[in-house]
Amino acid sequence: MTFYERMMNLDRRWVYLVIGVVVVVTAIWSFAVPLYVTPEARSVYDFVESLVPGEVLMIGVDYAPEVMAELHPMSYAITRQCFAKDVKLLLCCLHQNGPGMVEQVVAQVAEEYDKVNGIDYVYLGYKPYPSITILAMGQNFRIPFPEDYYGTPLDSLPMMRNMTNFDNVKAIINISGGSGTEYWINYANGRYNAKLAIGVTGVMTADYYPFLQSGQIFGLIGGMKGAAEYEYLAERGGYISREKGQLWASKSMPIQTTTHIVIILFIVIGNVGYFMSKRKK
Amino acid sequence: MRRTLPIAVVAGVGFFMLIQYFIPREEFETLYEWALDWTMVIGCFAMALGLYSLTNMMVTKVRRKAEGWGYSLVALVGLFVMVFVGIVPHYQDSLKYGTLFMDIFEYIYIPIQAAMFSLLAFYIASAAYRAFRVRTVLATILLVSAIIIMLRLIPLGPLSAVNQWLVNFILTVPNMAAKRAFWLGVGLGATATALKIMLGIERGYMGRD
Amino acid sequence: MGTAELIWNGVAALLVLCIYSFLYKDNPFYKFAEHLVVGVSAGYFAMILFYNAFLPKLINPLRAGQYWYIIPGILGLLMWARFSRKWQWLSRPTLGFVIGSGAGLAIPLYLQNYVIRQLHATMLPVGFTSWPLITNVMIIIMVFCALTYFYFSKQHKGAFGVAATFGIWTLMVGFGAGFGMTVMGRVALLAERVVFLRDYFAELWGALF
Amino acid sequence: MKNKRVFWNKFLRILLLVIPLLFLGVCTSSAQEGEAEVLEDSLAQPPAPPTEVKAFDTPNDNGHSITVTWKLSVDDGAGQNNVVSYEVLRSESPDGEFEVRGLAPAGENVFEDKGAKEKQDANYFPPHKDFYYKVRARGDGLFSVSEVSPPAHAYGQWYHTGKTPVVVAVLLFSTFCLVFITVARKGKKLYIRPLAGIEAVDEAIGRATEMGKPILYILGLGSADMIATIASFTILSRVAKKVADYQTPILIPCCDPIVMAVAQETVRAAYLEAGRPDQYKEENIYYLTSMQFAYVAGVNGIMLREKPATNFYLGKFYAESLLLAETGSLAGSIQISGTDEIAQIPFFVAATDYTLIGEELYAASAYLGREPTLLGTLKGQDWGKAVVMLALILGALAATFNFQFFLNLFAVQL
Repeated sequence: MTFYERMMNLDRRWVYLVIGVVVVVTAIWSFAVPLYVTPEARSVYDFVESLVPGEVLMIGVDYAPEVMAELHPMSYAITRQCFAKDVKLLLCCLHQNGPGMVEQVVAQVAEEYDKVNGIDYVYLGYKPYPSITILAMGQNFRIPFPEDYYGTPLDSLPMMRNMTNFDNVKAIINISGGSGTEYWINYANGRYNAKLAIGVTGVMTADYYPFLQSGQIFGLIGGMKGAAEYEYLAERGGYISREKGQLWASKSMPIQTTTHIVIILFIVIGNVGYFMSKRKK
Repeated sequence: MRRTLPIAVVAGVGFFMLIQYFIPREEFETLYEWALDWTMVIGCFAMALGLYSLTNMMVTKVRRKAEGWGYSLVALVGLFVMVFVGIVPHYQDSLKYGTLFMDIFEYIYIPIQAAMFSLLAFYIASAAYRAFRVRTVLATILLVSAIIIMLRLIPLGPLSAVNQWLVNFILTVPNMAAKRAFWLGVGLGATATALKIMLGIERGYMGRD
Repeated sequence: MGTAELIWNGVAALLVLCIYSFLYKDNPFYKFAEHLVVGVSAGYFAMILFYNAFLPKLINPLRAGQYWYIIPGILGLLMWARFSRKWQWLSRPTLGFVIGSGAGLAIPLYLQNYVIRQLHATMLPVGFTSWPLITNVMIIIMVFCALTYFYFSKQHKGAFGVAATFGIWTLMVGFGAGFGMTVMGRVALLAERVVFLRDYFAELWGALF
Repeated sequence: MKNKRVFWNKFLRILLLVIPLLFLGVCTSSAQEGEAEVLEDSLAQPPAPPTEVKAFDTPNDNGHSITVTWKLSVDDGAGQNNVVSYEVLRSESPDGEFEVRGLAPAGENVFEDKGAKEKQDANYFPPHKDFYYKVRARGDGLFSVSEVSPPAHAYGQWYHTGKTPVVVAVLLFSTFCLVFITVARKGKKLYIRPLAGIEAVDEAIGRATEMGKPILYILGLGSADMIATIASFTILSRVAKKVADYQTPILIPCCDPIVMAVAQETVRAAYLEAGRPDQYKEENIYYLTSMQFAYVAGVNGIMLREKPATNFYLGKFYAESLLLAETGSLAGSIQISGTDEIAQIPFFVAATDYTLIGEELYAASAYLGREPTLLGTLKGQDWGKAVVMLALILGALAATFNFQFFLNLFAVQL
């Protein structure tokens, strides 16, 4: 067998071995991989970056623990960025299995930045029927959420004093693992014209590009990769740091990048072998 | 009788399921829900057949001391331990977290399932290596499209922007069109198959004698 | 981790390694894990059916006086006629019930979800004045051509052949994209297993020394 | 800590209220009385009530719901603009006690009062019983109630009007199939183009016979009532007949016991038809397990130990598709695959020799059987596609020129 034929008909166990070694090695020596940041993720970051202290950003978090790996990093990075910039946050959750998780994120980050519930952020909690809840919030946050997650009436929270509805928030970022996104697009943006960006899981990403094109959403963070892009920007902006273990999505990205490179290399090797062995004949 | 009765049942039940879809009345809804329940009950009885078929095969191997009969014994032990701890010690509570039944499931089935699933990372690489050759036009198209999508995770400097544009284009235009056409075809094909079954044109699956 | 959990996780870690050994070649460790998981999962599934279907869908309704549940009981018992070669045909009406209900339900559902809705979603405004409109034109042409590829009763020749060829190209671009998009998820699964093994052995090391 | 915060909140609020009041008080002498009244009015007056409240049976349902509509309050989005939401109230008699059934945000003028159909349910909604409705507009703590609606009762319908497009499609498509079946039965020759995956079936079975090795047929992970599995039974019927002719063993490990039973019936009938009932071995068609990856582990073992010459994967497949196909190619088998699960097609295309893509899976039994009636349905399918393609072009034009009526013909309303 010639060298090129051997290249073409490599025993597949070599492929397995290389993949295995690459994954294990990259898992142990985690290193930073420069990442191409998509404009749709950058526009979300840039928008949050443009907010000035005291302005309010709303985050709708609609996902269950199953898709945490992809979406949690987004929630953390955005929350950290906002608190570091003294931007106020209004959060709500429209997924039945999510409320505790959101609380965990916001409480943890608030403690890091010494932010006070009710003054620097408000967590509205969970309500069923996303469509009705979003519609009602467009009228007044107090209709679906007379009290916040901790049972305090909204009217007694200083941050909510001048807040009525979506008109009082600079934008809404919806981080979602399911159909919730559609309601935000159709109702919050479609009906109340709220400025909206979304963060979704990898499999959902392709479905939402048309909304980006039509301008219904101004930004899109797509899956693990989008989360890593956001973390990359936030790290460069000094909002999160690798040393403190605040990068989640970025941690597994090197494994993804190296395995993708290896697979593409194998395809190239196979084709070079195919070409050369054919030419010889 | 042996052939016509079953075919009549297929046609009758099929026709009912077809028309009930358009009748929102409660009576029809209830019948529909019953039909679903009944299929589940039939599945339970059938499970006995399934378990019989599995144990029969394994027991035969063990009894004949066929090659690898020891492994068949492992399967038999696994099966009977599971049924035993599922029924005997905690009647009705076996499915709760923390019982031996669930422990076995969690520490034996789940890890193996996850490991089998993750074998796909290796297989997807070797399948790509073997299949993506520029042998034919179709294979080349498959290869180019897959590589463009995979490149989105690799830093390419300024070319990344071009690649990202291509990725978006592929996902929203040809990929979307391919899915739509695929589903349209599947919809018509599945309907035709269902019609053939209900009209009794295809009946080879229903025995002959 | 307590001792019990350490042991259970040890079993899990060993089984994961048994499965991975299959990548080199078929071997006794894999055979062991394979037969174990077949037995355990069959037992698990049987118990799940027993508790989640047999009791609530048959026994409980009968106990509550809903005697019409005797019908699925009889249908189910007929399945057991399969234990005898002579009476095997008695199970056919039951099989007919299952297949008939599947076929009948498929007709409206497939036509609705795969044909009408996909068709409706593809009826996009077209034009050449803006990029979104141009992409719509492309989508419609691609769907059209991909459908011609699925034509069975016409030779793929001439203009029709050109359209069909373009159609299969579109499908291939879509499949390539599907392949490329999936790699990331599969690699993530493998990374998760590697981390599981790493953490377990670190834990074990800590517990032992 | 929290109490302290609440205290400060209250203190701040009081301060905020008191300061303007003091300011007002100081300025009272110079302020005009009219202004103050307007200010107070908008705080104290309830919004105008909604009007024209109508209740009617919700169409296209099982008879446990009534829909209520109303004309928006004049203060909703205009006038005083102080409507926050509408509350829908229900009673069994026009002057009886009304209870709140639900809420609609301002701007909405319709509400579906829906209840459970089980009598023991606390939220049971009795059909064929008259109910009266009122709607009240809610301002900032103030209400205004509409007139009582005329009575309405809920009942179930015999036909779901929103599904008309589906009915039309079912009738049209069935007609196509029946017409071409009749035409085909009359002996008219119908052309069908060759399909590579189908032509390979004979070759693959022949190869297994030459090598003296078995054939492995996987029906997928679907249950017996899934249409892809049923299509696979119809293909199995043809394949098994050819296999019986060649006297090659066929192995069918199943992951569902009912699928196993149907597969046994199918293969037995095929052997009988081929005139070789003695060759049929029931123990070759067995149940393995219903759990996805355990099933794959088992089948992979079979592939490497029995070394089948040919593997068929036809039916419903999920993530296991590539696990099976790669192991099969490792074992050196010829592989023919087909599924209607689009996410798995790429892997079958990449790792197996021939793939039946989507609709081709459903056409396969007609191709293998070559009976005129079956070929007739293929022709019917093609006519269905022609109609779809025509509708697609017309729909695109309708969408371009905003011809909504045509688009609505294809809208299914559930």
